[in-house]
Amino acid sequence: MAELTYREAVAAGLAREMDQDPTVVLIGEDLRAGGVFKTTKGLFERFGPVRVRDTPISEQAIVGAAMGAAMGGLRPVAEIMFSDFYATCWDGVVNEIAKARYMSAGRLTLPLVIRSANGGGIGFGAQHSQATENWAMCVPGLKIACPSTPGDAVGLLAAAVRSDDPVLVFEHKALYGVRGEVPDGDHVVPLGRAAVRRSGADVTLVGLASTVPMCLAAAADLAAAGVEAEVIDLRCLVPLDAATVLASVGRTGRLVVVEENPGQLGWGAAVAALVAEEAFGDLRAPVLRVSGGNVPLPVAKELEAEVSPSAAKVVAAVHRALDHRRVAPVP
Amino acid sequence: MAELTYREAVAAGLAREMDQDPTVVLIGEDLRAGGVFKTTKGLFERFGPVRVRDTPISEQAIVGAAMGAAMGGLRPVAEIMFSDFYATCWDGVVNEIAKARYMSAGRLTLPLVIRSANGGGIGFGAQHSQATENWAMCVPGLKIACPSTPGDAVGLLAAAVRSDDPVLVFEHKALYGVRGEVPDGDHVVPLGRAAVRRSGADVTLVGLASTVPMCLAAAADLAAAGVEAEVIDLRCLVPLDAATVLASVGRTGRLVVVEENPGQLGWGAAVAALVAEEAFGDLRAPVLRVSGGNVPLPVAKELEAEVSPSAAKVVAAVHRALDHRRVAPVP
Amino acid sequence: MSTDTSAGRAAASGAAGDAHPTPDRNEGLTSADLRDLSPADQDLRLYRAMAFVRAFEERVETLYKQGQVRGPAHLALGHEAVAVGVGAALGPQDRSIGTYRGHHHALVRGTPPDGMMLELLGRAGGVCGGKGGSMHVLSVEHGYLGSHAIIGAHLPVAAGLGWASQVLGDGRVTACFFGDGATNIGAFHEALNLAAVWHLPVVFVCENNGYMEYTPIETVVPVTYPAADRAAAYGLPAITVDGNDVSAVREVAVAAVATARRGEGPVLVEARTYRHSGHSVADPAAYRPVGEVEAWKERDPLAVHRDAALARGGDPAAYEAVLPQVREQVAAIARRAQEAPVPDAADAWTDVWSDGSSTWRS
Amino acid sequence: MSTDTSAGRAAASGAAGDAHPTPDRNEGLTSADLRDLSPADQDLRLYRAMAFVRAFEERVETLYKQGQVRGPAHLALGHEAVAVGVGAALGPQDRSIGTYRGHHHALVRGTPPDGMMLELLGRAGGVCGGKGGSMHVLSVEHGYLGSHAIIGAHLPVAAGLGWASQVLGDGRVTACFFGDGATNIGAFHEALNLAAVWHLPVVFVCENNGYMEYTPIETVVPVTYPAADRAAAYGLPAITVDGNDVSAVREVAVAAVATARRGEGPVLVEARTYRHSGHSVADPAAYRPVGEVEAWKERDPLAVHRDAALARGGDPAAYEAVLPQVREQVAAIARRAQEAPVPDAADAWTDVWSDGSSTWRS
Ligand SMILES: Cc1ncc(C[n+]2csc(CCOP(=O)(O)OP(=O)(O)O)c2C)c(N)n1
Ligand SMILES: Cc1ncc(C[n+]2csc(CCOP(=O)(O)OP(=O)(O)O)c2C)c(N)n1
Ligand SMILES: [Mg+2]
Ligand SMILES: [Mg+2]
Repeated sequence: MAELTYREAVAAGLAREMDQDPTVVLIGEDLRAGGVFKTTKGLFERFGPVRVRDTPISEQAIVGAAMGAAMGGLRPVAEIMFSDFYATCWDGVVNEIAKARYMSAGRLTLPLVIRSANGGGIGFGAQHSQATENWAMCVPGLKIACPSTPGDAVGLLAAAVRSDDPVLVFEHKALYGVRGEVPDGDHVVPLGRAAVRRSGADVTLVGLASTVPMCLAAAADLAAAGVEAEVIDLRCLVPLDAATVLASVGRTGRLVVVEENPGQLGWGAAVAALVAEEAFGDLRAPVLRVSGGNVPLPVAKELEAEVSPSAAKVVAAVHRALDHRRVAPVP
Repeated sequence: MAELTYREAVAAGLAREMDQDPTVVLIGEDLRAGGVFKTTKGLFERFGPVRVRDTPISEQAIVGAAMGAAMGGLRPVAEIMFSDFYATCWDGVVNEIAKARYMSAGRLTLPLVIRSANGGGIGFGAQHSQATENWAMCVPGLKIACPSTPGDAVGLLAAAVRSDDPVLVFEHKALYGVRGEVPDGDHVVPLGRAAVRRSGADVTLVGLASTVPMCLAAAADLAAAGVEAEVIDLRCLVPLDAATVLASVGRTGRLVVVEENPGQLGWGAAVAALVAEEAFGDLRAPVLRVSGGNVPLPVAKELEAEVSPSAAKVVAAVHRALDHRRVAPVP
Repeated sequence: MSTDTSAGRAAASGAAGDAHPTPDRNEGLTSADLRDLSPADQDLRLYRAMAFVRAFEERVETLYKQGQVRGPAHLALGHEAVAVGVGAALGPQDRSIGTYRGHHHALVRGTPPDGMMLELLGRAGGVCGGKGGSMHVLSVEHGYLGSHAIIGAHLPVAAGLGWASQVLGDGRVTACFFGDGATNIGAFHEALNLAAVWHLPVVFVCENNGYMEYTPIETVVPVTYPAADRAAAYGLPAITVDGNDVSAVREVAVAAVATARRGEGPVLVEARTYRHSGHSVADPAAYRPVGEVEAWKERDPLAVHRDAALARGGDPAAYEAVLPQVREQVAAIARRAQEAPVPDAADAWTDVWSDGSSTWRS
Repeated sequence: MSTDTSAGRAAASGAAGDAHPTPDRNEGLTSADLRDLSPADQDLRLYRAMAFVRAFEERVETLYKQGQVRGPAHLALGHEAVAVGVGAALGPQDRSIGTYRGHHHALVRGTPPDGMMLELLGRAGGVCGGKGGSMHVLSVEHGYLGSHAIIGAHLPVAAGLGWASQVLGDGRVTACFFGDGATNIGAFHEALNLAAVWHLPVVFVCENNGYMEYTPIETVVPVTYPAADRAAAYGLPAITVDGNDVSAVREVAVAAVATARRGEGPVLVEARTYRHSGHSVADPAAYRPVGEVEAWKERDPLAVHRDAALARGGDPAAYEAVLPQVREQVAAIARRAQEAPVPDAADAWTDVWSDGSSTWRS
């Protein structure tokens, strides 16, 4: 068991996959220098210029080249520096990569990963802070992994690299400095399996990446008030571990979904809608969502905090859910 | 009252706005020739090359130029030929246009419209058939209008062109041939107001663009079986007329949302989640969704039909909703 | 690197096969097919390949007009010499990739025409299982990695194929076809630049037919040659060729492929040609100036080559026989396709993921 | 076309104002400010403008290192001559637009430095109300239409500004600044192409500082001049200039602006310069070869210009006085900003829509 920061875990995870499989190659901007988030630190020195490839600023070329390389026999791991920049190469991601296997009736296989720094909270402003995993979830054909811990940063990355499907890994930029245990050995976290980070009988909290520590902080606060929250870390949006969420709601009867995505159409809406449909009979209170505000992200600290989810907002939502006394309408 | 096809209505609506305001200009590919969907037919002849401007194939230039022109004193209406192609210029749309006003604390105003042919049903395949209004709904700062009739094609377009906010108008390509009444005079349909297309007490159907006729067909079928469905045409996703939907569900207690978007994250999830939260006490059955399949759209007729919403699927969902007898859990 | 059938992690990756398993190349051609032929036989073989494309596309046009083709269809009538001339310069292991106007490129590589026709008619057994249609035909075994329908998107993909070949040292070259209109989109710039900086083994071929849909290309580019006049921006020489002369295209392509294969980086070739019909079959193409089509038909690539071949002593009777023969062949293909069943609706739910499913949640 | 204050539909559109309402141009300069000055006074004015940028950026660097700046900050230390040289060629009605490295461009146009400092420190009253930060400063009244933080995105916007001027016949020219790294992204290509085909009045200025973040530009472009060597692809002449010599930049810019204003289409200028600090203040820039910074500092744009001005007979004492003076000015600005209150949290919910709200549903 090593203790690493999330950013070190990414670099360690990449190194391990590159060690195990010579067809794993990296492509992106400033990788050689270790990347702007230092998530590829040391990899150029270790694996050399053929396998760690710096590109010009041309995200369309990056994702297109990753796609072609995957068709041509490599397992590329591409980096889109900030997930906001997916917008500059979205065509390659959603119209080509997500659809190639299907349109070819399975004749094309794209074993590729795209990694990106996602999310807000550190004042990078509207064009460098978005949580864009909802964009990807809009389009079938992409697997979506969002690690919340250094251990998952390694484990989900391993699963992503070894998968024969295209996987988008959203690393959270506000988590890069967080330290945590990374299991030794060939640690792999299968795609599509949620983690129950804390058990509790009163309410289910569902989080992803940065909102998982937020849910855990809220759960700690709530426990002090005698409320036991179950905290589920979804880990992946596609495949979605709906079963774990539904089972938990079956026990607690209450759900608060906590997402950084803007509420008007975030992944939380998908989870809420799914639970409201399939666990309808279990619900003792409306499904509540704590979401990012429906505004671009501002820079000033007080403004960014105002529109972002927080443990305090989760606690408040839980209290609203607990206060609800369901009155069954006349059938 | 003129009877026009939806495609003629678009051209007529554009002509009217251009007549009224000399700063309204058009930009896009093949507009001069009338556009590939004939939605700009006759406009070049009528308004000339300065106001109807053909571009190279460069969608980034199109949306960027529209943004700059809006900042510079024009009211541009840009065309992105197929809404799938938004992916090639998504950065300009979501990172620039959607955010400019906010990031500038209101100092920049972008009175612009982007029109696009959206949706499936006619065998254009995975890269030319997507319903991409969910992409836009993921990003705050864009208004989203989706006309379902020739009258709305004129009326919503008028509201969009006259709005000082950026508006994305999703025209549905399978509706272009549909005929309908267009009111005479200065017909404007305000953004953010849903239309109740049919009243009914048993279940609420919420549709948008192509799924509105689908809901109406289902309602007709259901009426024959004695079930009265209320059909709401959302018309806009942003602003969303949640009040009309909530009021209807308050009466019917049952909701089926019908969308072309893939179910894994379509606008239907947003509506379902919102109703499940805010009308929880009114619901006599789970909120059901009839969505596009979570696959890229295939071309062959039988395959495309299999994964697309249909009146028959709506009818089936309504029956599931009606069959549900809510068992209230122990509070 | 890997084959489609072998096991293991690398196996599933991509498209390639170290050897293409006994491909049915009857309708296509590669440099290997021509190598042992006399010059006269090469001429005839090139003609046959062009004629097959011509017959195929004529048949698709007819079927489309009869309402039998699902979705749009963009024909290569008039473009035959580009596909065949470049195809003749590629080896069986090489790869190519193209646009929605890609039947010719698919056929030239040897993609089974039966499978293509089934695909176009939306019948079971199509090369894309009914999921791709006319705009997305491909044959991975034959090295045709697909038609792509969004302008510019496949140019970076071609760069990636070249990158894989460079890393793996597999000696393959990738040919990437695109239209004059595609030279104005960002992806063109990014792909050419990356390929040039990295010296990737890719031959970029612009099929300049003078139009982007309904718009004359000269009205939307500030240079004379939409592709060649951009070459210098990537440190590449400007190369243009008569795209209606298959021998000229072949000669340029042979040199380009050799350059790329030697590791000297990409080559950008602009071939001037013309489409004989509308942008898609639905387009009557009324925007063309009077006489333009006729003038270009005077330089029909089939006629140009036949005349040249005959002038070199080719056998007129042999040339006479070709078109009727391939038309009959294609008629039979069409008949078989029209009699084929439609796909099973349940197939719509397969092939999203590598496990064959489309399951996105538990 | 419209002003920010007048009523009616056109009023709300865009950014422009027919007249900039008595702008506070103390810290900036335009061609109008220089017109009536003697050559010697022009020299001094150019120096003062560069010195003000220098002082501002030095102060931001200090504040950032003290943890007082929210978000990243990309400084223009070393780039001063480009901003001032081009700014001196623009009239008060003209427009400019730039990148996240844009403090210099904002200041030169006359953007209030107090408002900028408030913005950088996240205090109430910032030019973006705390919603933009360092990477998005702007002043619509002064014709600086903003810093844009995604590479390439603002080049098509500049084309659009030019298009508006062309349609409205307002005689304005737009200057668009971007880095060497931006020349490889698709939006660059699309914007240049559109501007060239449409003959738009835009001057595109590449500030080539030799690096895209941590990567030397020559490792990722296949040509010598990342911008100028691409000009021919758009039918434009290749123009390069010493970006550390404000007089040279000004001369080239005056000609470029005149060309654009005459309706002869866009101009692409590549100015070679160097950034004295890291990519952003957080970057120690250890990737630079030993001696490189020092060599470039020998050609510090302030020193280059001062020396030239003195050689032309400028008054040494006047030049001596400038930097201390502007540093004091900026120190006062910083002090005022540090004492300012933070924004009201509720302001986060305004300014999404033109009605001032962020209401997205009923
Ligand atoms: C990004 C994008 N924009 C627009 C289109 C619509 N479109 C399809 S074909 C075409 C014209 C392409 O012209 P060209 O590249 O010259 O190829 P050609 O059809 O002449 O072979 C256009 C604009 C598209 N498919 N993709
Ligand atoms: C599309 C996009 N890709 C990557 C980045 C990250 N990034 C910010 S600045 C920069 C380097 C830009 O270099 P250059 O254009 O030379 O400008 P400079 O910073 O040197 O002024 C990069 C890669 C970005 N902002 N946008
Ligand atoms: Mg063409
Ligand atoms: Mg630079």
